Amino acid sequence: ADTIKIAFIDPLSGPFAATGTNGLREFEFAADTLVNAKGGVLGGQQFVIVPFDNKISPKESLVQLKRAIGEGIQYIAQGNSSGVANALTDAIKKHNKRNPDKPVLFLNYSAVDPALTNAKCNFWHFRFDANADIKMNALTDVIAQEDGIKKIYLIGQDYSFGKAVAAAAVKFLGEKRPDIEIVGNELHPIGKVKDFTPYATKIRASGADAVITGNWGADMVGLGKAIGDTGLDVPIYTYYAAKNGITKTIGASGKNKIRLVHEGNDNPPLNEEITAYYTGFKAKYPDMDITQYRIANTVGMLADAMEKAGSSDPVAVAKALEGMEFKTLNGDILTMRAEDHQAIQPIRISVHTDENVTFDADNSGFGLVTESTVTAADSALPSTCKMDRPS
Amino acid sequence: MSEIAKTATAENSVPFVKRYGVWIGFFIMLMVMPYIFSSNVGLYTMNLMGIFIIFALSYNMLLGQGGMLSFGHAVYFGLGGFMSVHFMNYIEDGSFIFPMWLLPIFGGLIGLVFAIIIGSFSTRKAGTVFAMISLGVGELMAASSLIFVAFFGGEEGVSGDRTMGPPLFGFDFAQDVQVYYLIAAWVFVTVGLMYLFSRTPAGRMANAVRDNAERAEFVGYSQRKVRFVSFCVSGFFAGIAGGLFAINFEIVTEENLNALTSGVVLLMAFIGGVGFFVGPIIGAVVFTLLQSILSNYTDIWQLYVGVLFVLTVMYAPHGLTGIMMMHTPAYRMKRMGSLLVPYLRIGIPTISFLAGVAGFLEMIHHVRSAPVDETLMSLVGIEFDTHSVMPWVVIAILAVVGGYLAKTQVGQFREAWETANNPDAKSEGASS
Amino acid sequence: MSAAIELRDLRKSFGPTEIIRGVDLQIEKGERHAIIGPNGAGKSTLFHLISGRYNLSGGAVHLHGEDISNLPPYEIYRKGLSRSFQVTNIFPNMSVFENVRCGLMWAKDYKYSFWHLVDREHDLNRKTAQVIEEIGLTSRQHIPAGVLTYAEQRALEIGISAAGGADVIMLDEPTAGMSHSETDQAIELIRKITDGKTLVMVEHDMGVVFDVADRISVLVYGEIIACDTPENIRNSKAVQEAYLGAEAED
Amino acid sequence: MFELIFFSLLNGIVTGLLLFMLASGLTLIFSMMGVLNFAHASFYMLGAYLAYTISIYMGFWVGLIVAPILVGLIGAVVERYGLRYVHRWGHVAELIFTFGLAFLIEEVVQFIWGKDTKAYLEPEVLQFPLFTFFGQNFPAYKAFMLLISIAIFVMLLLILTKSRVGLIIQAAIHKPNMTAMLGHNVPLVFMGVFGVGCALAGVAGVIAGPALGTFPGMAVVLGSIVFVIVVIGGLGSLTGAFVASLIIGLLQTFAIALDYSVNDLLTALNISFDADSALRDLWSLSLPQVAPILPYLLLVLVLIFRPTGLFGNRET
Amino acid sequence: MLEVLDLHAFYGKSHILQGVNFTVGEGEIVSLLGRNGVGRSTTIKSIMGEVPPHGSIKYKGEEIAGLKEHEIAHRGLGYVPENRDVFPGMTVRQNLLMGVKDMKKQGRWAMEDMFKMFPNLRERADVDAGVLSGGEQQMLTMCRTLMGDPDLVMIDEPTEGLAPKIVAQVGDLLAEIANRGVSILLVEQKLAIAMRISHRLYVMGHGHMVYEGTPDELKANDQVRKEWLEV
Ligand SMILES: Nc1ncnc2c1ncn2[C@@H]1O[C@H](COP(=O)(O)OP(=O)(O)OP(=O)(O)O)[C@@H](O)[C@H]1O
Ligand SMILES: Nc1ncnc2c1ncn2[C@@H]1O[C@H](COP(=O)(O)OP(=O)(O)OP(=O)(O)O)[C@@H](O)[C@H]1O
Ligand SMILES: CC(C)C[C@H](N)C(=O)O
Ligand SMILES: [Mg+2]
Ligand SMILES: [Mg+2]
Repeated sequence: ADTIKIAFIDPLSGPFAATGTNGLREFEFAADTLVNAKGGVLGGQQFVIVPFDNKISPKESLVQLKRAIGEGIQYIAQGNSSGVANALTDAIKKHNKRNPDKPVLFLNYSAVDPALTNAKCNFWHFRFDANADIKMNALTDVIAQEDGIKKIYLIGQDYSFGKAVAAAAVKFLGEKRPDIEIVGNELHPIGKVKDFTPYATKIRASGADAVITGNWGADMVGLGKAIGDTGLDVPIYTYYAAKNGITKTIGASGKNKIRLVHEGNDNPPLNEEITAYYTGFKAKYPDMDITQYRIANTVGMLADAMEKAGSSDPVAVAKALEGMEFKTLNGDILTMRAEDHQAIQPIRISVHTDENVTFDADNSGFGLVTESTVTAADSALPSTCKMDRPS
Repeated sequence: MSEIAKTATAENSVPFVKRYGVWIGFFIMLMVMPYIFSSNVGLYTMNLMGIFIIFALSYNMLLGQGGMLSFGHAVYFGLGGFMSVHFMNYIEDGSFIFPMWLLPIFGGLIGLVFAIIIGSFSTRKAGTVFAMISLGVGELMAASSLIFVAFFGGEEGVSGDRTMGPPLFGFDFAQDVQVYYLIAAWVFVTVGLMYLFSRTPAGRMANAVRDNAERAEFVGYSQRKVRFVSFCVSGFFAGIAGGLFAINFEIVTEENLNALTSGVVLLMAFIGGVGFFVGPIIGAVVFTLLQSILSNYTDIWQLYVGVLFVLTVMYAPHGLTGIMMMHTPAYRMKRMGSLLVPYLRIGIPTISFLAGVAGFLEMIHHVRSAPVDETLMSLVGIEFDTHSVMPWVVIAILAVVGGYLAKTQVGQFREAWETANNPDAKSEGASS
Repeated sequence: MSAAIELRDLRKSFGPTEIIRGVDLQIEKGERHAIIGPNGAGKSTLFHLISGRYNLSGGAVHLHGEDISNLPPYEIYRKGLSRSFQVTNIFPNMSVFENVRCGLMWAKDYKYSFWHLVDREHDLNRKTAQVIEEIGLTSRQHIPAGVLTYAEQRALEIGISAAGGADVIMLDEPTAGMSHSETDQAIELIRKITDGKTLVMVEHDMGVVFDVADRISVLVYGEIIACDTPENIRNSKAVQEAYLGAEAED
Repeated sequence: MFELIFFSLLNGIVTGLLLFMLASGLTLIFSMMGVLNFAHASFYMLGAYLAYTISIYMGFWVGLIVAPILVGLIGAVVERYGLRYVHRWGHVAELIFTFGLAFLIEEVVQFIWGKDTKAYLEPEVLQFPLFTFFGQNFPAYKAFMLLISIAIFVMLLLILTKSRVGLIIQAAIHKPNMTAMLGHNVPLVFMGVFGVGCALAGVAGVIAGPALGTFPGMAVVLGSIVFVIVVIGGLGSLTGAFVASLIIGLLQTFAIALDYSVNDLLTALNISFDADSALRDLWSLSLPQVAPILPYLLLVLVLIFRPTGLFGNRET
Repeated sequence: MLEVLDLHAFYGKSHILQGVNFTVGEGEIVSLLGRNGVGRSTTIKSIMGEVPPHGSIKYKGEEIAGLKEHEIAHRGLGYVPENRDVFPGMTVRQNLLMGVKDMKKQGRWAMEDMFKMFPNLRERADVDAGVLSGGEQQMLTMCRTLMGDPDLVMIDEPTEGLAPKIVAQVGDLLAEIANRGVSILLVEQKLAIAMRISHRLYVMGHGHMVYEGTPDELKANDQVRKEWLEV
């Protein structure tokens, strides 16, 4: 039978290569185990993931997009960096307008700039991760209960996602804990800082008793390490401070200090199915972890949508995805909200620790243990999206 | 198009076709290319080539013709791009009515303006001082582009829509082919202009200043002014290339003016051959091909590209054009035929050697990065198990035997080469 | 009428050492003037000062009555003074033809033009060919200058300097390192090319000096100790002692 | 505030000295051989990775000694079988060669070690805060970095001023034949200098690896800053490189530490501006934001006003 | 001391030396005369290994053809090139130091000797050699080679571009060199000097020797002088 190709456009080289490569492996694994091994979709068509290296540059992504389209691919998966996603969603919108006979669909599995499902939303873009606002909402719920926190320092990468995190933090903290003083709100260049010590010194000197950061990749490794070195002993609330070498680097110095908001759940495992999935991946890639649980949802939901639409035509599939409900491996129910194409799902806050860890990260003994969960319904936030749909 | 050959044609008795033949051929080639490579990838690659051809040629005005080693040429390219994309957006807003196809002019102009500003102090000296100022200015601009979000759009850059201008002969530039013709037209015109520039007094003196700046001052030319003129013209053309980039990709980002882009253009010009007018054109073509095609076939293509660069610098100091030009004496003496067999004798084992090495690398890479239980891999359509001995043996034989045979052939090849190029050798060289 | 070149109390120091110590000299229009002196006397330095390669430490240089002190070399060239170098100074990677043409371009008023095509400027090319003919390099005109033999390079050096038709031509040791027959040719060339112009030259080859010069200045330790006709210089005791030494009879 | 200044000063010095370790090797190579070694930072990266692998089996200290030697040997091999060959095609060719080499090394490193960050850690004995001041720790490892850099500076200074190597190389760059005919083994000297230069980069890598992270981008992140230092300091001047390293180190730390912005200045001067104007980015510019461009600004200014660099005495 | 047998050398394809034979004895001054371009400089260069030699070159009984330049220099052969190859960016003193091969050994010549012979150099000792006058550079080149304490120096046209008075000085220097037991192989244009100081002379034609004799013999031989030298 035929194959359905999905272009994976993400950094496979450069400072964020590790994140991208891991994502690629997870995509391949998800496609193989969740779709292909079960006989494919639409009567036996197999999913094939075709990697394209974008070096995390928006420009290079468009170059790769052109190539992917040139190869006849109609599904584009991307996640690393909202900067790239913003460029891609624009370009895909333009492409579909100019080539209505050969549209492509954008499966955003990780770029969480809220704008993508608000001001910039369009029919061709679907986001399977919770956006930065949703996550910050959950995170600040936790922070709000910590009475000891009086001063908070915000630090992030200088691009749309970093800015979104900062803005969300200011907004939600202002609503939930107006007494907390934001003693620093800093953005640093993404992927270019060689030494985070000056930042750590500054955080330390500001007297902050908690830090919030959306940093990821090498920028999280560096920040985590520098904060550890100064001996700063305060809780750090993060989006992506785990795996890809980060957990290993932070090690014991971050125990019970680092909290992370995500849509997935590592420990304790919730059921057999997810355990098998994790174990299967680990067996195949002993040096890697499931870093982005949503990838499984993306692949699974795409397959379901195709079955539902009875075709692999992107327009039909997109229409099928709108409003679709999907049961994830964790047993959660995920809904693709039709109005803005934002997946609504439970959000969890986990802590970095080495106790009660079944699935550790970086083979370090440390891992994420879930402390609290926000239900899908509670996590949903309103959207300002006004979407044009093809007739 | 080497210099010396050119002065020889100074007389105007040369027949029309001979004189303009190259240009006519170039024109025809530009016209028919999209019919030969009509796929999306083909068009995409050719568009990129066109942009890089202009960019690399403008760079060579500095390095090859003026002896100025710049590490910051992307500044003019990038600024040209940003300017053009802004104008593209003005056109889209309707606040400005202008044909899209002339947009690169704005790119050129801003390139020119910045070249005038920066050149006014950087061209005072050549050599390391110039190189380092260009590096500094380049990094400065790149870093500033992340800070001044209003103009540069920060990390995400600025995007636009090229289809919003008044159409030209029914071209609205929605399709890549139309953009191809736009780029081709610009390539034709700018390549012509840049070639002509090298034949003007300012262009000739740029050469002279490169060769011996002090002496130029004693025949009436201020070295600084000579460099400045080249620098400005070069900035202008780089800006045009940037404008075309903006039209083609509809996005311009910090990368367009950062050190990497500056490095790439340096590499293209050098690999092609800075000593020849056509060098950078060839460099741009080869580089683009490598970048867009090699990456289709292998994960570790960058490793190969790296090896290729290093080898080119080591063994072809005058670039690919230099290698081609090395054959002119033999060609003139009609002895190319006598080189065929020696080339085959050394070429086949060499290819086997390279195939062996590449195969080895690919297999190692596969073993290391593929999932644990996946031992099957396929190379050039052949599928095999990397955990069995056979493939490794095959690869080793290819590499070792090929390498050994190639080595034994070096002597005969050198000899054949000497005879083919030696004007005194009688025709016995041809028959052997 | 003012002199072609007039030096007034010219001085040059490098750090604490004064190399040129107050040189006064007048060279008339149309004169062939030679400067001789021991090694390190400052002859080349004097050339550099006049032609703008070095800045003056004191005094003034006048060209046809106009003060040209401390002007950059190209300005001085444009006012009609051209020079050659003791150490060959040509454009090594350009063809002989291009070398000479570069020497002509400014004089022919092309300046920094980027709207003329040199190959189309027949007048320019004809004049270039003519100069090359004069320096006897016609058969070598398409060869890169760097691969010429030493003597050919020296001839080219003179050719570039003289091509623009400057009224004052200064040659620094034009025949150094040449054999006798080459020297003879060089003298011939110098004669031809500087016909009707002012010539200033530095030479160690006394044969050449006495052959060509109308007047000779003797520079010793940065000072001119004599300036006279060849006859008188040859017979001057002071000059013999300071410069010609024991081998004067040779 | 005092805490901030105190620690920024320390951090600045540590960063500066680390940069110096890299710059010293580059000065050696750049000013002596005239080679703009774009691969210098790549040798630094190699140092870190090699030391990481060695440290797994034999511990940090063995790595500290062995890795730089290995890097130096690799450097010597590169000189012997690559650079020496390219040398005759001129400086631009050499530069492109090192350019390609930088690219190649990065690829090879990824090929061998993969793309993720390596857990290359400080040795146990140095994993303690040397002192705590205002509750902020100063890690002992940083003090160790400080010591090593200063030791290298002193050693190099001695070697360069007390030996003729510098002279010989300088002579050999322009006139290799003549130098050889005076009895100096030019190729050996070149190979040695390049090797030592690379070894110095290796040392920097070994030491910086645990502090700044060992990942494939570690060379790129340093980028051209090392060139900036060498040029600002003045070609051929070790002292210049030292001073320039410190300046750049301090400049960058303090720029990040001090949160002043144009806006503050304007407010202080009682000037207000339109928040929507195209120049709004200019008005809101803050010191931490411009921190990355300061070294380059300094470079351009220095070159305009003093083309020889701060301590240099020659231009090329 | 130096024995050259059937020496051939090539520039690319042109066969410049076509079988050169000659010897230089212990303490001897030997001159190599000939017209421009006959290959005298090339002879010296191929002895030094700068131009690849084909044939046999024995120095102190040992074959040196094919050795590296610096190895040849270390065996005690000194070379003064014709084109004033000073190191322009280095001071006069540094240039002289560059000549020294072994800092620990005290040879025949000290820096002081050089300065005594050429006071010009002393005066300019700390100036960059590149700015020296042509003549001064010539002196420097010669002194630099002597600093290496060679047993045989090969000097290529030492008087080129020198004022007549200095030429005489150079003549004296050559005599002094010979005095200290160093052999000299001299390439000269100026017949006068060569005639005055040489023990033996060779005249070179195109790529090989055409005449060998003492200065007096050459003086007497008008035919050779006419045919092979320019008078
Ligand atoms: N830039 C400089 N710095 C220091 N000293 C200099 C400089 N230029 C020249 N000199 C010195 O000035 C003196 C005169 O040099 P100049 O080249 O003028 O001599 P010259 O008369 O041309 O000698 P020659 O006949 O040997 O060429 C020399 O002693 C030289 O060392
Ligand atoms: N680098 C070179 N490449 C090609 N030919 C050369 C080179 N050097 C010298 N020649 C040629 O070799 C021949 C001998 O040169 P050589 O320098 O030995 O002559 P010479 O006897 O020393 O003359 P001169 O008086 O000019 O110094 C000449 O014809 C010269 O043109
Ligand atoms: C992969 C993720 C870390 C990307 C990030 N959430 C972004 O939106 O840019
Ligand atoms: Mg002189
Ligand atoms: Mg000679």
